[in-house]
Amino acid sequence: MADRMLAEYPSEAAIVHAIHRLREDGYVDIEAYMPFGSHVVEHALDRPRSRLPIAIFVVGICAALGAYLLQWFLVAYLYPLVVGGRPPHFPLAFIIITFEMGILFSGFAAFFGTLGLGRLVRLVDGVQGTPGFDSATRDRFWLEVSMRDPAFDPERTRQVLADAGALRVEIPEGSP
Amino acid sequence: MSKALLIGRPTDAALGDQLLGTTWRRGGRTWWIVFAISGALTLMLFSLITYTVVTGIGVWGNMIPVAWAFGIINFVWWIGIGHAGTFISAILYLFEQPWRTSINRLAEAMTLFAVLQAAMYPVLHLGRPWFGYWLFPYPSQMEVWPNVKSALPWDAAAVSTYFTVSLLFWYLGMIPDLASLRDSAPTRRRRFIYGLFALGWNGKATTWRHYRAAYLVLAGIATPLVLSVHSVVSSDFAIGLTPGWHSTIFPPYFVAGAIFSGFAMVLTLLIPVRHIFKLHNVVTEKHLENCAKLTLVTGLIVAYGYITEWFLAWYSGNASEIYQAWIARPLGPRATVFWITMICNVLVPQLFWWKRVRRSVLALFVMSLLINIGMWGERFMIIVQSLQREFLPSMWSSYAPTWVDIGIFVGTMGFFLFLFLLFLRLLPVVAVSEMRELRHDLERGVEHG
Amino acid sequence: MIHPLYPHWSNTVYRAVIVAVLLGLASLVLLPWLYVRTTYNTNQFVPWDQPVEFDHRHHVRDDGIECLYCHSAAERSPSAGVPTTEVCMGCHSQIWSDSPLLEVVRRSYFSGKPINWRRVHDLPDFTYFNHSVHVARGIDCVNCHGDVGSMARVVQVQPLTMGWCVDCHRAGTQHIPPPNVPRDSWEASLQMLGDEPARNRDVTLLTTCTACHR
Amino acid sequence: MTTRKHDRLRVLSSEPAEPEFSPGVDEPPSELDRREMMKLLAAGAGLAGVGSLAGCMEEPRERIMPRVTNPPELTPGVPLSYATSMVIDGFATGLLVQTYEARPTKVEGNPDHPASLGHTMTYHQASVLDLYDPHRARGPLEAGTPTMLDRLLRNIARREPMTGLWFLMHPQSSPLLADLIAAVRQRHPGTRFAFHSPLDRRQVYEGARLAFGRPLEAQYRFTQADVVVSLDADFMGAMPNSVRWAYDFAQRRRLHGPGGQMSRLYLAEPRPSPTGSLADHRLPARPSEIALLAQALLSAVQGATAPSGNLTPRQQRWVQAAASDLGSRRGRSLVIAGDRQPAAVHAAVHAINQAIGAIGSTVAFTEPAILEPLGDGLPELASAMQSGQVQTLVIVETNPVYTAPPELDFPALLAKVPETLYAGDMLDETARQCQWFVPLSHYMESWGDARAYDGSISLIQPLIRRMYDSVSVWELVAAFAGDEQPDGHRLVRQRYADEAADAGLLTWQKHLQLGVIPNTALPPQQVSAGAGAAPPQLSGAGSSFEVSFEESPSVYDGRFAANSWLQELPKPHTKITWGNAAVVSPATARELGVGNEDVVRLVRGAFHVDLPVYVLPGHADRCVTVELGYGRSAGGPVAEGVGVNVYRIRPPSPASHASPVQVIATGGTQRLAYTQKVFDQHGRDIARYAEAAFYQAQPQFTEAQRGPLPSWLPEFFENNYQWGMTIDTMICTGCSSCVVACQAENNIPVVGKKGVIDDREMHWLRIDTYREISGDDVEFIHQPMLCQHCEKAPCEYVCPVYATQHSPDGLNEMVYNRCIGTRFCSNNCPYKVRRFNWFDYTEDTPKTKQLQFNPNVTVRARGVMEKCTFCVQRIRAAEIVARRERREIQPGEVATACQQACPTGAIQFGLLHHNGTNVVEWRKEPRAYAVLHDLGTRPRVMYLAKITNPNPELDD
Repeated sequence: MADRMLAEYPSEAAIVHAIHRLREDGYVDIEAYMPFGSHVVEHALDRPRSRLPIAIFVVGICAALGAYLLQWFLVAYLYPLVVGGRPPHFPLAFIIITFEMGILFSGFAAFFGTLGLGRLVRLVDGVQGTPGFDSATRDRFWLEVSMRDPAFDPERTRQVLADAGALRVEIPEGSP
Repeated sequence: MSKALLIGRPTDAALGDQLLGTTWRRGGRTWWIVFAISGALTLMLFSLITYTVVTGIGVWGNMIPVAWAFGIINFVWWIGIGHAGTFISAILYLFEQPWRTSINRLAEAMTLFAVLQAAMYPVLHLGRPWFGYWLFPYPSQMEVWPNVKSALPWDAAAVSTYFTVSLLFWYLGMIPDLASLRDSAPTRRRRFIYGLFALGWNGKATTWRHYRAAYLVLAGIATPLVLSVHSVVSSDFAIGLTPGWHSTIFPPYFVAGAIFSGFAMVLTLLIPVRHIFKLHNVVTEKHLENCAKLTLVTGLIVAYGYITEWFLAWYSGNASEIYQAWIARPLGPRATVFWITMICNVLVPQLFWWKRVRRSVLALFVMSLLINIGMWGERFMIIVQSLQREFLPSMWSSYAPTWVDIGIFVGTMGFFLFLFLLFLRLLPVVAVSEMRELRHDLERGVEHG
Repeated sequence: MIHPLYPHWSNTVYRAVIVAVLLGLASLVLLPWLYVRTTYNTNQFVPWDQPVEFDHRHHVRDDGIECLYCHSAAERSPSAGVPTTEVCMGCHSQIWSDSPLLEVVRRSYFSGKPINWRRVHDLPDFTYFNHSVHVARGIDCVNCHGDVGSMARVVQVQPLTMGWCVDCHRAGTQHIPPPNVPRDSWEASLQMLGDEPARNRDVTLLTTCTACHR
Repeated sequence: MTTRKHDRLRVLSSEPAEPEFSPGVDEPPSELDRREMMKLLAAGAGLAGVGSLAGCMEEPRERIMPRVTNPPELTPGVPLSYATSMVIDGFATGLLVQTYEARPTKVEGNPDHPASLGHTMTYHQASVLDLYDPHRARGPLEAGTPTMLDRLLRNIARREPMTGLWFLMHPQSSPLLADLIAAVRQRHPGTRFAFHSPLDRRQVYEGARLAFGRPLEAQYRFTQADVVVSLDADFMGAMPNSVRWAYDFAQRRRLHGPGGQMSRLYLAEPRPSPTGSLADHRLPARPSEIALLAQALLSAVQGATAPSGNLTPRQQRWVQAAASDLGSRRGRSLVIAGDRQPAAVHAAVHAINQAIGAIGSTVAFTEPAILEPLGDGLPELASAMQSGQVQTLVIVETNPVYTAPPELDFPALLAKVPETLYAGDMLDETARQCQWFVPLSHYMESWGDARAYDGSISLIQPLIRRMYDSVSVWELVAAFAGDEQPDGHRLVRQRYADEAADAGLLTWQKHLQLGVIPNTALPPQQVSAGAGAAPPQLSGAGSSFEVSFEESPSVYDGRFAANSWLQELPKPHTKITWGNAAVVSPATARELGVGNEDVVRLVRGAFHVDLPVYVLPGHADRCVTVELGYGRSAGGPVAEGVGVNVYRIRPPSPASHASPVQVIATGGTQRLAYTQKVFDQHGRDIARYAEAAFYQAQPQFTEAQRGPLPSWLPEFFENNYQWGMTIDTMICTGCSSCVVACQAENNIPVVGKKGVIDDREMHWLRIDTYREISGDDVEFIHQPMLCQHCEKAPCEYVCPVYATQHSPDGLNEMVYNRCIGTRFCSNNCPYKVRRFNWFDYTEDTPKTKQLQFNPNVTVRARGVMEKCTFCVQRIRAAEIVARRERREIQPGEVATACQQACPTGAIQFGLLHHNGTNVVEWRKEPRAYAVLHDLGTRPRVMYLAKITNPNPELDD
C-alpha cells in the first residue's frame, strides 16, 4: 500500500529549492534522502538538534560510576588483600578503569543510539527498490512527501515536485 | 605543485566510481604475490604461537633479569602504531582539519589491525595464557578477583576499550559508503552482501542528523581515549622501580612516541596505496606534507623525552638511574640498538624541516620506514636495556632473542599486512561520502587551511 | 521495475540472525561458567564404587561408633586417615568374622596388601587442608562431610570449591556448634549464642593465601 | 613439630611388596597427580574459557591406600625424623633425616653430634637425592648379566680360604668394620686392605709421625683461638670436621658490638676458599710456596729475626705479622695446615704450634679415628697388582679407574687380576672393568657405625627399606668373613651388645635416638713435637707454572657427580655450575693472553687436558687451580661428560699440585655456566664491610640504610606477630650449604647447564659474592640473597591477579596456582630473587625422585613464578600445632631450611617480638642494614655488615 511520493533532484541546491517550495505550500511531513550529510539540506528542513548526545553522556557517567563501585566492591570489600602496603580502597588506582569504562560504554551508546534512532538494522524499508532510488547514495537527492500530509494531493504534489525541478517522481509500492 | 586537498572537481558520481571502484576492480599480479606472502607469514605466526603455548614460554629468549622482552616490545610498538588512526579521525575531526578526510578511513583500518596484533602479545607472553581471563572481574568460584592496583588490568581495560571504540567509530563512518556500495556495486551478489553490512542505510536526513551527532561525540570521546591508552601502557613501566622505567615523563613521552610512529606507519602504507590505486587527486602532496609536519612535531617531543630522561637520571643522584641512562644504554650490552634509535628518532625527522624533503614521496617513504625501526628500537632500549642493568650488579646479564621471538614478530607483520590487503580489496579505502561533502564545501569555497 | 534486493520478510530474519549471533558469542562464556557450578563438575553426590561395601549408616547410627574411633588421625594429623585393616579386623575378627562382604578386608589383613579405596573428598594438590586444627576448633565433621551417618555410600555433599572454603573462613563463627548440642538444634542454639562457642575455642579465621596454598 | 623416634624396624616391616611407593601413605606421593591436575586445569580452563579449580579434578580419581597395620609412632601425614650418620672418607657426621611415611625427604644436622651440632654441609643436604637416583644399580651383575644377591653372598661366604685377596676401599673408621676386617683376615690369611681416597689424608698422619713418632689426629679448639694462621687449610669448608670448626670459629669471630673482640685469621692459599673469604690477611701463594711459608713461620716464631731469603717482601711481611701475633698470644692462637700439604709441612706446623704453646691449649692430639692411617694404600696395591700377587680384588666405593694417577695405568693393572669384584652405587668407570658388581646400599638404607673426627661412635640406621637388591659395606665384608646371610642390623646389635648391656634395650634405643654413643670421643694424648724427627728441610718452590688440584666444592672427588643439585650448585667464588675451569689470577691471564672461557691446555709430561679459563682475582700468580671430580665417563647421565677430568694429569705424589706444567692457550673457547657475571658493586652500598677499627670509630656507619623512610602509605602491620630474618655477612663463608638445603626443602628443580647459561636457574636462595679489590688484596663479601619479604613489596602491587600479596604476619606470599605468569613481579623486584618456570621442569621427574618431594610444598608446573617463602610450610605447621595446644609459638620453634643448614649460624629467623633471640638482638646491632633501603621497600631481611680485623702493623 503506497504511502509516500518520492522525487529525485540533481543537486543540493535543487532539493533545497524544492523543500522551500513545499514548505511555502504548507507541506510539513517531508523528508530528504542524500548521498552525504549536507548541512544545507538539513538546515532547509530545519529539524531540532539530536538528543543523542545527552543519552550518551548519561550512559557514560553511569558506566564510570558502576566501574568504580565494582572495583571497590571486589578489591576493598569482598576480599581485601594487602599488596605493597597499599590500602584496600585505593582511589588513585581505581581511576583508570573507571575512565576507560566510561568511554567504552559511551561508545556503545553512541553507536547503538544511532542505529536505534536512525531506524537502522533492517534490509527493507519503504523506499528501497524504488526505480532509480539507488542514486540516493551516490549523487542524487531525493525528496519524500508523505501521503498522510494534510496538504498532500496526488496530482498537485506531483506537479509541485516536478516544477521544483525533479528529474523524476516515483511512488514506491508500500513498505512492509 | 598544487597545495590543493582535492585536485580537479570530480562529480559525486565520478568520486564514487573512482573510490568505490577499488572494491570491484580486479587486483593485479603484484597484489596477489604480496597477498600470498603475507598469508604465508600469517600461517607461520599461528604455528609459532601454537609451538610456544604447547612447549612453554621458555622457547623465547626471556630470562631473569630480562623477564619481558620481544613480547612486550612488540606489544608497545604495535599499540603505538595504532595511535595515528584515531588521532587523525578523531582529533583532526574535532579541529576541523579537512585534509583528514581522504586518509582517515585507511588510517583507522591500520589502527584496528595494529591493535589486533598488539592485543595478541600480552596474552601470548603469559606463562599460562589459558588463564588470561583471570584479569577480568567475572564471578569466579574462587572468589578472588583481579588486582586493579596493578597496571595490567588497566592495560586490559584500555586496550580493549580502544579497540572496541575504534572499531565502532570506523564502522559507523563506513555505513554510508557500504550503502552506496550496496546500490552501485556491479554484481547482485556484491550488492547483497554489502547490503547486509549497510544495515539498511538509505541516506534519510533524520538518520544523518543522529549520525552526525553520534560521530561528533565519538570523536570527542576517542580523543581523550587515544591519549589515555598509551599513558596507561607507559604506566606498565612507570609504576615500576626499575631504573629507566621509574619516571614521570613516561605518559606524555609515550603518547608522543606513539603518534610519531603512527604517522610514520601511515606514510609507509599511504604512499604505496596512493600509487597503486592512483589516488593522487584525493591524496595529494598536501596530505603527505601534513603527515610529515606532524611527524616532525611529535618527533621533537620524543627527542625532548630522551633529554628529560637523561637529565632526571643525573638530577636524581641515584647511582642506579645514572648508570642506567649514562652508561648502560649508550655503552652497555646491545648499545647498538640505542644508537640506531637515536639516529632514527632524533636525527632523521630533522630532515622534515626542508620542504623539498616533505614533498619528496620517496624520501617520505624511506624516512617513515626508518622511523618505524627507530621506534621499535626505543621500546627495546626501554624494556630490555633497563632490565639488563638493574639495582644488584650480581644479577646483571644480557639478553638475546631466539628464532621464535623473531619469527613471531615477523609473523605479526605478515598478519597485519594480510588484513590490510583484504581491507584494500573489500572496503572503500577513502571515505566517499565525506569526500563528497568535502567537495561541496570546497565548491562553496569554504577552503580550509 | 527491478525486483528488490531483499524480499519483504527479510527484516525479521536479518534481526533474528544478528541476535542469534550475539547470543552465541555470549554463551561461549556463559555455558562453561554455568558448567563449573554444576554438581557434576564438583563431583557432589557421586556414590563411587568402593572395594568394600562399607555402610556408614550401620556403623554410625546402629552401632553408635564415633567418627574419630576409626578416623583417629583427624585429631593429630593434616589428614583424617582411612582406618587400617587392623582397625576393621579389631571388631570383625570377632563379629561377622566370616561374612562374605568382609572377604576383601580379611584378604588384605592376611596378605598385608592394603585395601585400595577410592578417594571421595579430593582437594587439589596445591591446597593444604589440615584436619587436626579444624577438629581442635570444634568444627564438626558434618560441616564439611555432611551427615555421613545416614549415607549408604559416602558421597561428597559440599562443592569443596575455594569459594566454599573462603565463605566459611570469612565468616565462619556461626558454623561452629556449641558443645554437646544435638545436631538438629544447632540452628536454634547458635541464634541464641551467636559466635560465643567460636570465641570459647578462640577460633581464628584465616583468609591469607598461605593458610592453604604453600 | 617432628618427633624423633628410635628403631625403625617395625615401620619398615609392615611395608607391602612394592617398595618404590611408600605404602600406607594415606595420600600416596601425588606429585604426578598434582602435575596432571595442573595440566588438566590448563586444558580444561583453556577450552572452557572459564573454569574453577575444582573444575577439572574428577579424573583421574586419587586412590587411598591405608596401611594394613600401623606402627604406634606413625601418624599418616605427620613427619618423623630419625638420627643417622653420613660418612665421607671415614669421618661420620651426625644427621637427622625427616621422613614421611617411611620416605626420607630432608636431611638436617644432628644437634647432639659433635661433628654437626645441628648443621650440615652441601654433601649431606644433597645426599637424600642420591638415595632416589633412578640410575642407581638395581642388582648384582656377573660379567654384565644379572644374578642373585643372596646366592652371590652365600658363595662368597662359602669360599675356601683365599690367597692374594685384596680389598680397596675409602678410609674407614667403623669399629664394626674393624672387627669384620679382623674376621676376614682370620678366615683368609694374608688378606690385605688398602684404604684409599683421591683426597687422601695420609700425609697428615705422616706429618704427625714425623713430629711425634706416631700418627695422631689434631683436634683444634677454634673457640679459644684469638689468632689463627692457616697454611692452605680450608678448615671451614673442605676438611673432615669443617662443619664443627666453622661453627667454633664463628663463635670466636662474630662481633656482638663495636666494642667486642674478634679473632684474626691469617691465611695463605692458592685460590680463594670459603675460609679464605673470612681471612683478615689472605696471602695468595702457590701450593709449593706453602712449604716455604711454613718454614719461615717456624723460624720466625722460634725467634729467628733474619727473614728467610727466598720470600717476596709481601710474604715476609705476612710471616712477620703472623709470627708476632702468634707469639703475643701464647696459648690463645693456633696454626693449621691443609690436609693436602706434604707431611713435612704438617710436621713444621706441629713444631710451630709447640713453639707458640698451642699444643695442649688450642690444639689437642688424639689417636686417629681412621683405621690403619698409615696402612696399605693405592701404591702398595698397585705394585702388588703389577707383580701379579693379587688373585682377588674387591673394590668398594672408591673408583680408581677414574681417579688413579695416569702413571699407574690402573685399567691395565686391573686386567692382570684374575678375579675382580666391585661394590658401588652405580656402574661407574671401575665397575665396568670388574667382572662382579654388587650394588651398595645408600647409607639411608643401611645399618652401620662410624667414628666422628673426634672419635665419637656414630650410629647409622636405615630410614627406608632397601629400594634395590643391595648390600652395605659391613654386610659385604661380613660375607667374606663367612657370614652366609649378613644382616647389618644383627651385626650392629652384636657389636654394641656390651655398650647396651648395662641397661639393655632402652640404652640402645636411647643411643639410636641420639645417633651417637655418648663419651666415646677419643682421649687426648700427651705429646710434644720434636720427639720424632727434627724440623724437616722443605723443598723450595720453582718459578715455573703450577697446577693446583682442589676437591670440587660441588662434586667432591667426583663421587657426587651424579647429584644434579650439587652439579648445579654455584661454586662459592667463581659461581660456576656444571663443570670445572682452569682458574687463574688476572696477572697470569694477562701473561697467557687469555680471558674467561678461552680454552688452555695443561701439559704435564706425556699427559694433558684442555679446560676453559676462569679469571679469579685473589688467586696466586703463575698457578692454575683445577677442580677434581669432573669429566666422568660413566656413572649416570647427570655425571657423564660434565666438565673435564683433570685426574688425567694429576701426579701420584705430591697429589696436591703438579709442577712444572706447560700452560698453552689453544685459541678455542668453551662456554662456562656461571650464575653471577658481575662481581663489582659499582659503588652502590649493597654489601657493606668495614675494618674493626673503623667500626669502633664510627659504629653507625650503616645508619643511612635502616630505619623508617617517609611514606604516604599507611602503616599496615598493626599486630606485632611478624616474621623476620637476620643474616650476618661477617661469618658467611659462602659455602652454599643453605642453597642446597633450600633446594631440598622446597622441591626446587634443576635446569641443567643450558638453563644456567640462559640465566634460568631456579635457586630461591642464592649467594651474591662481591669482590672489593684494593691493590693486591681482594675482599670477598658473600651476601645470601633471598626474598626480602618487603613490607612494601614492589612485586605485589604489580601482580594483576593477587598471586603474590602480603600476609598479616609479614610474609610475602606466592600462590603458584593463582599465578598466570606475567613476570611483572620479577621485573619489579629490585633484588631479582624471583624465579620462573620457563618450561615444565617437574614434568619428567622420575618416579623415585618424586618420593623425595616435600609433600608440604606444591610442586610448581610450567609458567608460574616462584620464590623464597621463608619456609612458610614450616611456619604454618608449627602454628597449627601451637593452635591445637592453645599456646603461643615459642622462640626457636620455627627454623628455615637455610638457617638449619648454615654451619656458622649466619642466618637467623624468627618472630620479631621474641626479644633475646638472635634474629631480634642481631638486627639491633649498629652494623645492621637493609639492602637497597633507599627504595623504601622495607625488607624483612636485615644484613649485618662484614667486619674484618686486620693487623694494624700490616697496613699497606
